[in-house]
Amino acid sequence: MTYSYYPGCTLKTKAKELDRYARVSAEALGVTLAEIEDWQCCGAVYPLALDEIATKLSAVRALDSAKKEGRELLTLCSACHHVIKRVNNDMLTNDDIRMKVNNYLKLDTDYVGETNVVHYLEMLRDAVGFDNLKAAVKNPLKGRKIAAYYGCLLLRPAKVMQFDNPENPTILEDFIKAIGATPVITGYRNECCGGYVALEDKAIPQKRANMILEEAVSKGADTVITACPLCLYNLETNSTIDNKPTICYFTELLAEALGLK
Amino acid sequence: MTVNEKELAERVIRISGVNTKKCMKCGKCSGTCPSFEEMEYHPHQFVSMVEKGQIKKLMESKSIWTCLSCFACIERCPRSVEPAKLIEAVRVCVIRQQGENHLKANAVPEKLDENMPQQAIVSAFRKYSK
Amino acid sequence: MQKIGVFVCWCGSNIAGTVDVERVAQAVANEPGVVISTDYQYMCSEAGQLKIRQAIKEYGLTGIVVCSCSPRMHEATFRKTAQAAGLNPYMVEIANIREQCSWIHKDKDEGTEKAIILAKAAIAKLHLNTPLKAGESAVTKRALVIGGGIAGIQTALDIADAGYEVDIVEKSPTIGGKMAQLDKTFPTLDCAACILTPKMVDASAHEKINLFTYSEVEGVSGFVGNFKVKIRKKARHVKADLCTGCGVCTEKCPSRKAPNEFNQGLNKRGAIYIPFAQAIPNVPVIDTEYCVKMKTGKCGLCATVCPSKAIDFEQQDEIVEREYGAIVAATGYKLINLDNFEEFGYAQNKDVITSLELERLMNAAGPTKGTLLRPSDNEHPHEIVFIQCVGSRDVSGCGKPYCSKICCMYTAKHAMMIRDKYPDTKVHVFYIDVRTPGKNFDEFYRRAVEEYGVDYIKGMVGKVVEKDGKLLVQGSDLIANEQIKIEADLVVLATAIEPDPSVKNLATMLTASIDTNNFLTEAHAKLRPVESPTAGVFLSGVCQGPKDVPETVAQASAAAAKVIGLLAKDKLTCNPCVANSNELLCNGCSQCANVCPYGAIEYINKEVNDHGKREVRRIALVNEAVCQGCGACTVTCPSGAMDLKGFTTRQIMAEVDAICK
Amino acid sequence: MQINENNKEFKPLIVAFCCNWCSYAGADLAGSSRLSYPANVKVIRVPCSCRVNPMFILRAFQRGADGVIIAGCHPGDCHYTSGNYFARRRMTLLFSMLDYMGIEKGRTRVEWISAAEGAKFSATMNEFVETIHNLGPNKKLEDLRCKE
Amino acid sequence: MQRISEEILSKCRALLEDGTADRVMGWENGEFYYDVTPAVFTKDNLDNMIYDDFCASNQSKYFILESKKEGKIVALLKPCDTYSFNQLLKENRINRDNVYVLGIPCDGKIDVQKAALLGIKGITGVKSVGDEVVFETIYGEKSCAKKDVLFEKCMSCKGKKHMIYDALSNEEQEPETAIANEDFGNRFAYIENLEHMTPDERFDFWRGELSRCIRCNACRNVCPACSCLTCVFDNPKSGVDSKANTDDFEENLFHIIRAFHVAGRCTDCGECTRVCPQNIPLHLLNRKFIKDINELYGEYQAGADIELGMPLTSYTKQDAEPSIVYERGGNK
Repeated sequence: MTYSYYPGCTLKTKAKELDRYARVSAEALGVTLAEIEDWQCCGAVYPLALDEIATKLSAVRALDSAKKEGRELLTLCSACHHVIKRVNNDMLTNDDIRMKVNNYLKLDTDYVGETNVVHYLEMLRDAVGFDNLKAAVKNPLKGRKIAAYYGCLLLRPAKVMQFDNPENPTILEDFIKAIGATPVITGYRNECCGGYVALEDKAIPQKRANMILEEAVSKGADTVITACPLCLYNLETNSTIDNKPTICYFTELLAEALGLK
Repeated sequence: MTVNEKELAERVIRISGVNTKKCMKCGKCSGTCPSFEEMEYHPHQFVSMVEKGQIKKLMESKSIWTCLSCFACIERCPRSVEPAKLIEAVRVCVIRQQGENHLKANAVPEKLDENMPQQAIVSAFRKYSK
Repeated sequence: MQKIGVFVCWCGSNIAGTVDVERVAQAVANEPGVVISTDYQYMCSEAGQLKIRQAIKEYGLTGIVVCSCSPRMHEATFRKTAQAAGLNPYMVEIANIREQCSWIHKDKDEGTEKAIILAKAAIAKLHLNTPLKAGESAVTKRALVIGGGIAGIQTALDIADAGYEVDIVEKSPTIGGKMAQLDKTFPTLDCAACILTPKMVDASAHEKINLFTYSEVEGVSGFVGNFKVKIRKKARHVKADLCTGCGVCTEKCPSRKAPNEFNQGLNKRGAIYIPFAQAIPNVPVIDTEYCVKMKTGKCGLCATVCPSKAIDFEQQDEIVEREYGAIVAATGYKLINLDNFEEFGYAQNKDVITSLELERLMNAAGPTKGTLLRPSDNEHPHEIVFIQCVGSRDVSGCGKPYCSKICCMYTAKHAMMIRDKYPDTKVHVFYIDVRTPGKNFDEFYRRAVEEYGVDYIKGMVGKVVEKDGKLLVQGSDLIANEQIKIEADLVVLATAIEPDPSVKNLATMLTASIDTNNFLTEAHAKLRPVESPTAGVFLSGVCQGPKDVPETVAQASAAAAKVIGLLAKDKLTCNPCVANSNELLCNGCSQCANVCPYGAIEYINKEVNDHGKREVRRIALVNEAVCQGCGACTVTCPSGAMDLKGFTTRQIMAEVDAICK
Repeated sequence: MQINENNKEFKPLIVAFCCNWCSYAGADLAGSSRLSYPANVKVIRVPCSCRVNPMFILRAFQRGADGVIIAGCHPGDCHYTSGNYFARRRMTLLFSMLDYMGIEKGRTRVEWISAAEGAKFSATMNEFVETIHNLGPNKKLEDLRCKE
Repeated sequence: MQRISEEILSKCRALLEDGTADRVMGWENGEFYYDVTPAVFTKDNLDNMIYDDFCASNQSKYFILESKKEGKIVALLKPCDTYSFNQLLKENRINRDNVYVLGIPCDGKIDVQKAALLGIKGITGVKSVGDEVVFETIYGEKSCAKKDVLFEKCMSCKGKKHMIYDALSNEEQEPETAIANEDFGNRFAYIENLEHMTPDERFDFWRGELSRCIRCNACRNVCPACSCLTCVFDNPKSGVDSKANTDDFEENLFHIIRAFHVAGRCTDCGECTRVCPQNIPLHLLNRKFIKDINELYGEYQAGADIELGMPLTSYTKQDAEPSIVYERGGNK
């Protein structure tokens, strides 16, 4: 199994662990991640305004690059996944955007949404299979009580993201079970952490992060996992509660369970 | 509504692609919004104010900078009105004005801390400036 | 050559305003075959009709053309007029010079010209008309009611009381339907069981009513007056004729794993069970999915304890074929699946329940014996939040676009009853609109607010989260322009209703149409609301659209009246505008049978006399009682053997020719 | 085809085959709602769109029609459950054949118009007349003997 | 020169002798060597039967009447004929009980007109040798590449497998599946060319072709799908009867309606074009419908089976709207 891989800028800097452990784990699971060449930053937010074209171009370049390789495009960072998946959907369904983007990019052949965008977790669930993952685990994380924090970007809008039930997702919980730990289900696992507002006003993410972590702790979680560097940052740096649980990327635990850490 | 505001309202509708007439005023968006308390005008008000053409008030409101773009109101809206798209459109109308970038580049360094990921900076730039 | 009379109607100024009626009458007066052409103010009036009748007699007319309003409006009227004067009613043609001419054109010259052409087209067609005689078919004096809820029961009782036999086919082991599960009914708060169970008993005791419970319709053929229906009687594994309904088997059954459907799965039942105490018939059924004996071969305790040896593990499904003159669909509804509304946490929290579950939790025969206890810990809830419109009025694709109609009223009922029984309990209702059109309905809702102090909040809930054993409900209060959070013990979702899924298959079998929401379509939204467009098929209850109990009963009786009207006839007159195969031209290729939606065409081997040459040929034969006259066969037939009476190929081409002249 | 002698204006002749249950009723509704469309549209009532034989369409062109439109119930709503589905296939193939033989594509059309769509009926007819007007008179399928 | 293989002849003889059948439908020599003609044989005249590269006609249609007669007839069917035969069975036109189908091989049939264009005239014998064909003529032996003298219909052969048979004259030769020849895939190429023309060019093309039609009805009479007892064009009560084309419109009408009547039933046997004395490529009309059906409703080969529904008597709820014609193919 080989995927075209789009790491994204945060994974090259602040979120190296997210990337590193994803790569070694994939290798151990027989999945090849071929990083696409010359990728550019996805823009980190999906431009909701219908007349934004320029901000969608880099995502289309990445998508087209995977199309040329004839492979699915694998993402890891929630923001990158969100942006690329939604831009791809625009290219598939919105005639106006498709025309303008192609007019601008002047690719050899028009890009019309052919590439399938897959998140690392979807790859684990659908291609590897959680049962196979469980069988590959060398170091089951027995006794660990882990709360999954999904955030917003992977789940919503569900019609486009098609990731999981947006209000009652199970993919991370199934992942937690597969690596031998016990999932702790929290009500705020799909509530926003405060997002990019952190740059403007730390008070909002602080309130949100505390609320999310307090619930996880109250339900007995010792660890909170996420797939998003911004979520991790807000939960870790901007929360102020005392008995903070361990907060890490899901790939770190994956690598740990596979005996690669 | 002045002519200028009417144009603005049309622009907001066009940029957002939202049909405000589909709103049945159930208030689920405002029941959902995680940033409700930080907002002067709440998501359901955005819909009715755009409908009424009161764009300037919205443009001047701090509400547009506190929307987290979490898409919860988009996800849960039973009428596919999706207020976050309106908030984004109003925000776009503001930052596309000359000299109205909400976030100025030279103001960034002081806001940074050592753990802040690129993603936060890039997305904030995208949200706050043109 | 036909002798044709042309009658141009003014329709007051409706036609005469933009069409020079006199000029129309003059213009066609010299068309071939036209012996009289005249105009009059209101042709459909008694005086106008008299004019026509007199002309028919005076001029010995063989056909008439009426230039008037749409044939959909008065074709039947003028056919009767013609018939009264001794003319075959199918020798009447209408030129639609009102809806399709005078009302849409402003220029009088243009309108008049067009009216003349339309009149000429009608004349050209009429030249090729032949007198048609409607066929007749017998009526089987028995009705089938599919679904044994309150709608089906009421329809069956009314038909049976009129003296006709009725069969009820019900797919579950007992009749009673959803109403049997309800605790009280609005707006009078009668106990549902108290008013329903006597009707159930009446139905089972009625000599004209035959119950097929635990049975399903498998196939329908035939046509109005003459349906043939296959019914599958599923194996109960209990011999109904021997069983006394003592219930020993249900008590002794060691399996207690099956969710109790009657209690919405809030508790468990045995593998052999009677759905509820007043079930009819009072005969248990074995749930083979849970029965230890059926699965492993070991157990058989029920057979051992049965005093009348009624248990039969070998029993097989049985297929019966019955004939009916009319069929009533009364298949009812179910609640929608709530997977798309997990922001309310139905799957994640036991104490988030549907309204139907609340009915069971408040019912004396329910799992809590009528004491309101919350499912998670059997504690009294002290603060309850109701959320209205869950899945209704939703066009996002997650729910249903329509209003489920019953939720506002039952939520008011629930809120009122809880406040009445447990005055210490706080009750909040989140609503978008409160819809109470109905006799004493708004008064009822206002009583809930004013007398019982139910807290109605104009707004919607965004999220429900479990927190320290409570449910944190976050919603909006639009009047206060606030976001509010309520720590509730119980959350009740007024869940949208949808047609029972069995209706889709049934609609196909009945060739009855369903709308985009799978509700059965009525023949006319206003004027024929209890008939399906398929002749002989009628609609009763929620299968046609959301409705409450009184409305359902009203519609059920209306459907019964329609059925009685049909069964009262000894013969049905068929539409004579049906397909007809020319046996000398028919190749016998069966293509027409392949496109016939009614199976009206059969093939026979028949000796034909083709210009003196006698031979046996395979030819198409149209069953005129079954054919509905669509004409699909006529175009499929390459040889032109198949034609449609009243709309023959030559008639239509004559119209084309006249219009294009 | 009618050529007005005074201004030589081309007034296309349109034959509309309308199914009795939906489109004919839709045409009636257009009338009772006073939604006008040009008088050169003439409606022929047929029980179902599936009654329309390709022969009728060719006949209309032969006798001087400039455009032919077939209107029926929306797919799924046929009064006879499946008639319009057969009509849809037949007309698709016939139109494709006419196109293949070089007849202008716009001269034939199928529309699904329900009994409730009076506005759609009127709008469709206005649009169709406009299309045919732009195409000009039917020359390719005419039969000169039938011309005045 | 032996004009029929021993296998076919002996099989037929055996069938007649053991009483399985009492007649054989085959070919006999006509006025000229290449001028073969369909004929019915009995035990007595079976020796007159021939079958060689000139026996091109699709005889399926004859069995509509032949199968209604007493006794059983042996049908000699080439692979492509079996499609037509099957289609007629599907339409209940042939009494299967009265026909014994003997599948006979075919390597493509020779169009004597094409041979004449190559200067090969006065033919007195023919023999295929691999890709070559050798003619004996009164001017001596001449040879050419077989593909240069094949009928149009053989250029796009559907394959050498028989769709239906009671026995085969040569079982070893019978392929497992119907493998169409290379050109079969290209059979729509000419139609695509036409589609890419402007409407006016297409119109002119068809006027050029159809204006030559003399309404001899050869196409209709040979067509196995066009087998109505009475054709609408012959029936005075149909309202469209006409014995001769009196103008352009009627030339078009006849061929459009004929193509439409056989749409979904035409097996693309190509007989219409083969028999047209005016050399009108009539198969381009029928094949256009086949192309449209394949593209819009899924690949369909009439006569490949006797169970499946036919394209014009079936539908799916998702079928394309007629407006698709405005969007696809053709010059806009």
